Amino acid sequence: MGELQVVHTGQVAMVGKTRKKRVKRVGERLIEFGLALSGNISILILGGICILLLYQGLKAFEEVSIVQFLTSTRWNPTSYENPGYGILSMVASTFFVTLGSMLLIVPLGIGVASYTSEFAPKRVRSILKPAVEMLAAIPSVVVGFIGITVTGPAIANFFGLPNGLNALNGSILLAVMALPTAASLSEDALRSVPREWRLASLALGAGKWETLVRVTLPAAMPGILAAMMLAMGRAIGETMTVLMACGNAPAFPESFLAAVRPLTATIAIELGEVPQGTAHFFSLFAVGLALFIISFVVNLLADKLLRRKAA
Amino acid sequence: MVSSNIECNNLSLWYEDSKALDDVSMNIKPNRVTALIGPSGCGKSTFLRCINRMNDEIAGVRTEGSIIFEGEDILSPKADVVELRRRVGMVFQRWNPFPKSIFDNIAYGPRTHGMKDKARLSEIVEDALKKAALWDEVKDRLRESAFSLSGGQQQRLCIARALAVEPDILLMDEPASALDPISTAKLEELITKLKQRYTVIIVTHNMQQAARISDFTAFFYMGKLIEFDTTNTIFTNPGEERTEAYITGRFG
Amino acid sequence: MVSSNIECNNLSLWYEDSKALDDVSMNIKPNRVTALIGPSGCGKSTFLRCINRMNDEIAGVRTEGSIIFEGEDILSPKADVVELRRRVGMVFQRWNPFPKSIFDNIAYGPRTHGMKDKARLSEIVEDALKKAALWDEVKDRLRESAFSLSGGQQQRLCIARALAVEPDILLMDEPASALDPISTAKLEELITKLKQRYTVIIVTHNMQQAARISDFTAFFYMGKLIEFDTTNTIFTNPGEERTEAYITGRFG
Amino acid sequence: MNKNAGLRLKKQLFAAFGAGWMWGATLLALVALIGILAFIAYHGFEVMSWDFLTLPPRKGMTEGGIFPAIAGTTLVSLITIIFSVPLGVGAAIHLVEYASDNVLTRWTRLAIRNLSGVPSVVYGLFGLAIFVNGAGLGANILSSGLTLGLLTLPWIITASEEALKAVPRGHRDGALALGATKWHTIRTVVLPQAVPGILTGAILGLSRAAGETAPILFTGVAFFIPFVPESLGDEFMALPYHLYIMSTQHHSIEQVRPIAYGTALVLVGLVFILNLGAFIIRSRMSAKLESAR
Amino acid sequence: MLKKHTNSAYEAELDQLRDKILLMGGYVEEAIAQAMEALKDRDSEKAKRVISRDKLINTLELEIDELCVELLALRQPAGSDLRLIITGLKISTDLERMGDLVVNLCERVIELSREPLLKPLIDLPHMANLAMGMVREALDAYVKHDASAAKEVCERDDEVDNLDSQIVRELLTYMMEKPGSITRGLGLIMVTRYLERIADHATNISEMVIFLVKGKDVRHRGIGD
Amino acid sequence: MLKKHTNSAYEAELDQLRDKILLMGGYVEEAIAQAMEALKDRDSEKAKRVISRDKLINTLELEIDELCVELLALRQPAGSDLRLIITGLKISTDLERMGDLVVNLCERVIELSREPLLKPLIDLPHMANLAMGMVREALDAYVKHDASAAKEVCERDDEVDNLDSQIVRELLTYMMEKPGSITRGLGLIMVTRYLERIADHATNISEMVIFLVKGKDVRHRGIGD
Repeated sequence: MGELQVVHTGQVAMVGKTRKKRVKRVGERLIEFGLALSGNISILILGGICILLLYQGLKAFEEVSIVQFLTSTRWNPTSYENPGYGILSMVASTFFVTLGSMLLIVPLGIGVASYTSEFAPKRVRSILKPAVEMLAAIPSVVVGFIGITVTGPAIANFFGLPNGLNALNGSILLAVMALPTAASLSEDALRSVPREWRLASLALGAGKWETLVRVTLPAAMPGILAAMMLAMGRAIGETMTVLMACGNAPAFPESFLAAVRPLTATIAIELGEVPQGTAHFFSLFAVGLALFIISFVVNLLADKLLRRKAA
Repeated sequence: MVSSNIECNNLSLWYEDSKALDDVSMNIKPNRVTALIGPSGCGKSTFLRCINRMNDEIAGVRTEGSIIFEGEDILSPKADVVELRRRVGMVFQRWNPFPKSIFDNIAYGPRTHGMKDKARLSEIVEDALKKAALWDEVKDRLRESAFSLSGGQQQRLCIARALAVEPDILLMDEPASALDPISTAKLEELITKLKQRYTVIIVTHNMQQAARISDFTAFFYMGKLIEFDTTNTIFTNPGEERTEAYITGRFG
Repeated sequence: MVSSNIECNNLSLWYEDSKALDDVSMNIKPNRVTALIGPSGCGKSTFLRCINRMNDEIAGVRTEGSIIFEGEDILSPKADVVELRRRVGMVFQRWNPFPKSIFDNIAYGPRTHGMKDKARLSEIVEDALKKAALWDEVKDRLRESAFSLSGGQQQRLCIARALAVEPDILLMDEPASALDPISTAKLEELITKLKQRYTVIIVTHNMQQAARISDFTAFFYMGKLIEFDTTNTIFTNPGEERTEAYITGRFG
Repeated sequence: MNKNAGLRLKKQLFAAFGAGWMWGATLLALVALIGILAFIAYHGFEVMSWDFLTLPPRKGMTEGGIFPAIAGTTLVSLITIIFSVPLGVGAAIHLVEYASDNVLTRWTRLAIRNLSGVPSVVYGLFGLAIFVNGAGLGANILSSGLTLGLLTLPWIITASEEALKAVPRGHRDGALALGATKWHTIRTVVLPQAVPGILTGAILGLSRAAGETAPILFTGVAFFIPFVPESLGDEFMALPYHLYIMSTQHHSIEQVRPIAYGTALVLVGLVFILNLGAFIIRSRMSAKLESAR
Repeated sequence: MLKKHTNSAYEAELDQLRDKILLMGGYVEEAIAQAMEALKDRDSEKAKRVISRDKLINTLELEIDELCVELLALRQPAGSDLRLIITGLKISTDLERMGDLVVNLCERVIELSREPLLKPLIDLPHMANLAMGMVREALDAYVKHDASAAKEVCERDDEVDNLDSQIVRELLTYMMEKPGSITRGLGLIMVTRYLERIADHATNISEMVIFLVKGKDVRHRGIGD
Repeated sequence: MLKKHTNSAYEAELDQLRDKILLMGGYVEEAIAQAMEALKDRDSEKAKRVISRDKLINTLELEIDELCVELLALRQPAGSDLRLIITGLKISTDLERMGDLVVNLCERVIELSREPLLKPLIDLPHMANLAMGMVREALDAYVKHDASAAKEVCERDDEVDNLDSQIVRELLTYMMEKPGSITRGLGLIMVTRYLERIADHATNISEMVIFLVKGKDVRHRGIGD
């Protein structure tokens, strides 16, 4: 009898709760809908950026030939008689500066990552990791400022130049800016290599260094490559540093000691001053579009690499 | 065909300030399977890792006493750790093949020790896989990733990898604890076959497993070696009350 | 004091296109421990997760057949999953206490189901901890984090948490596979005691464990229920050759 | 034996070389960090004073303080966070907890990853076209804040996603198996554990937004405004832009250099404090996770 | 003495095994006593009752064996528990055989009860008492894990053997003197032999108890090594 | 027939168990045959040899028991393996008792060999052959897991029992007629009884074999239910 009663009251409670429960369920549906909406906003933004850059940028090609835009090295939109809209010099500058910085970032990044992840004692690591991240947090405008006040004059001194604002300066500063990204993500990649692999290698009689080179680094390689790609993306998209520290000369880069002006700097410096609706205005959007495409490709590649690692 | 005992004399070990092994002396017979059993934290894994000095990789570890193998104290600072680890292979709880091909996994050890001759490497790989009873299952796919194998196969691959450097001793740290009964049975069968050529020392949580595969069993408790005898004696007629209580399931 | 059978009729289940359960029919007795055994991937865990509809959380799962409990088909879309899960508790392989205090862990379930009365909650917590044989060990530290407990204690805490919502049935998915022999023995003793009040269904890889704690044993193989009988029969005189081969260790 | 010795020597040489390389790299990175911080601190402290922090610039910005820039940066960052955090966290919850693996979610994830790599100056272009011109908001705090909000959104989503994913699946299963609904589970079990991670992400996003220059160049930042903005529709001064002006655009750069140093120090200090906060939250969280193992 | 098992059901099953074996032993003792009374009183009814009660002993044998099989299959016993169970399996056989011997004895008693007793029974009851004592003490030793008590039981078997040959010799003399007493004499010889064999079984049990306690098999001493 | 064990050492140990039991059975058969020859030829030397060979049987019993304990302790046997081992434990006891009975028989043979035979032996050798056949077939059934063969052995026990009572009746008549033949008659009765008991043990073994194959205990049928 007692058992029956228990079951019975249980059922009564169930019925009594039902309406309240239903209200609760509707509330949950609403919340879920809201979450889904915010989830899809990022697609809207990416699509928006895409469409907008295309729309505004393509307007430029009503007046400027796309071939000239891509192949000419002459960028002189303000010239009244013969405006030049070629971005090749700037594209080359961007890659030149980026390449320079990558030459520094790759070995340094892997070195720092290897040390922090494999060799540093726990206490040292707990200081190193945030320190490297702090380096990443220094605003780009401050790094640019350092370029003007410290590294620029130093380069000028060393090479005997009138001023040190050139591609080399930009490369060094970009390396400072993007190194933390490269090091930190590479370290994540190294640390995600299972400890068991290291133990297995050590147990087979390999040394620590040998284990790093033959097991840990190869296993982490996709992640490290992705880290380098992302660091490169960051270097390509960096604006203020190159704007302030590269000398700002819209010419085809001839050497690391020449002043250059990458794509980002061009937009930053000119967009504020051009009248809206002109060919110059739209062509800056076209430059933005080019930049967007480049960074898109780089990110996609990094993404592919990370995917392959996951598989 | 090993012929030397592993003689462990008054071994004590500290992690920082806590004593993990307390005056352990035992004499491990060659070409036999010796099982180390005991509750969590009893020191059995720590003891195992002394034998190939894997404890060196942990900071703050200090040892006293000696482990004599072929006349040398392997715990002495003068001992050649690289050579020691070549002679003392190890297999871990969680199978850990490298993210390389089956072939490269097995060739890793010999290459580490300077082997470059390709034909010889192929022989070594084949031999190791045969000893680990895996050759028939993988001979047509040596270039495939080791991860394409099942869990039990990966564990046997790890054994083959350890065998490829021609060790005398094989240490196993709960090699079957993550395997299902079928893979476990195959692994156990392999282990009992391996003792023809190697001295096997295995840590296991599973008392029944120790009973099935080992010739000698050592019971550890709170860092001390309570009893060490033939497996048959330990499981039918142990000498110590604590051993009896443990193997019969009297945990208080 | 449960009084209803769990009747499973012609249950089949697909993950996407692969059939994981094939026409399983069994009748699980109340107030008994039923063990589900079989090799990896045989469907035993999948079957277990049907009973509290945890398979709902996996995309692409489709079922056929029915599971009748107290006259209702719990697989029907009309079934109230929340109420079902209140009545069918579950304990997982890896203990999973919430990062809350011991008290809040146990109170989580009752609070979820609308219990707010503090005095009543205290009673429920105490009662659940006593049922899970954990009260004496934790009564003075209910406000401490659940993570301060040992593995075995955390697992018993998870059982207490499940008991706090007053379920009729307890599902356990390899609850002892990550525990050492001593914690395992304590957990097994607890499980055999729990059957006085609950119907317990347990998945285990460890055949010996199934033998020790269960009243009935179901042997699954390749998604099919091969044999279901009293544990004594399954282990001394099984009716099917495949069962015999499995329990005696003949894995081909 | 001889060959063995040779092999060992070779290995030791390689190991020594490798150690040198790793040490060198790490040392270089540390020198860069400490060098920059020390340099700015050294020069910045020379102009640091209460007046510098609380007064507007005077005499063509060659004297006075930087208060309007501090206020502007603070306000803009606030808008940024108010806009991006709810949206980002919501998106992360949707992606981690609800979204099934279909084409739409795959595209969403791809979009987020790519958005986080889009150069900041392109966000500036987008903000200019959408908020300033398209929506007719004009160049002001609101437009800048929203633009920076878009910029930080993918960062916040990614950080929140990671924080949510770090919550063990067992905790969700545990709650669901007790009869909790999905949202109840998220609210009572998942989010409490993810909050520190989400907070860290938000703070780091804030610090990034505060330091960004390019996106606000065209969306509302002004060269010089001697007062604190009174509404969201006002133009504003910002610390990073002020530093940029002071170091490259001012008519007498050498004369205002001390002010530039001061501005840099304030900016770096602000970023440093935010990062420190994030670091503290995170280390507490990892200590808690450690004890859960 | 060892602690209790963590698994209380296991502990209870082992207790049950001990109890059943003691109970079975009790039945056997009782049967011997009753059979000897029946012999003394030439009470064939009583002897028949003893025979019919043998099925209790048989049932207990089955139950004990079943329990042992279950324990071996489900509990993976080791150490002294394992020896307890194996000893239980062996002891149940011995006790059952004792039961059968008592049945045989009773059959002789029924035959003998038709005629007067050949001679007053003095040595036979003494022998029966000895045998009963051996059974009781062997089982006590089993339950108490007492090897030295078991050893004592073994030693007392010689006494029984001596009594046996003495009685048989005596009876043979009787039979040769009086051919008419051959059947009865033969009957009594059989009874003696049954008692002697019961004592043998008690000795077997004691040897198993020594194995149980010491883990060493003491049967057939002197031949093993 | 089932597949082989994944664990080959286990498989080998079970084979060893079967072999040892067969060997022990062989020894017992041989001992019976030799003892009967000794009886027929009144060859006390042969009888002594049989007695001295009993220690082989005793040693085998110990070995078999030890092997069974080891298997139970180390292999956690289940199902038919478990029943095989338990059956082995029980069978070894039966075989050892048979060996002891043969020893007793030989002791009688030595006594009997001092005097001429009471009468020509016809039924006794027949009975011995029957008993030997039962032992052989029971063990065959054990090794082959053949329950129906085992059942046949059980049924043949009646035949032996009938022979036994017939021979005893005959001998009794003899003894009553010639008091001088009492000792020899008694000796022969004992021999008959020993053979009868050997057949009983063979029946026990067969019952265990049925348990081994079917998993059901057929001992004391009719009382269980």
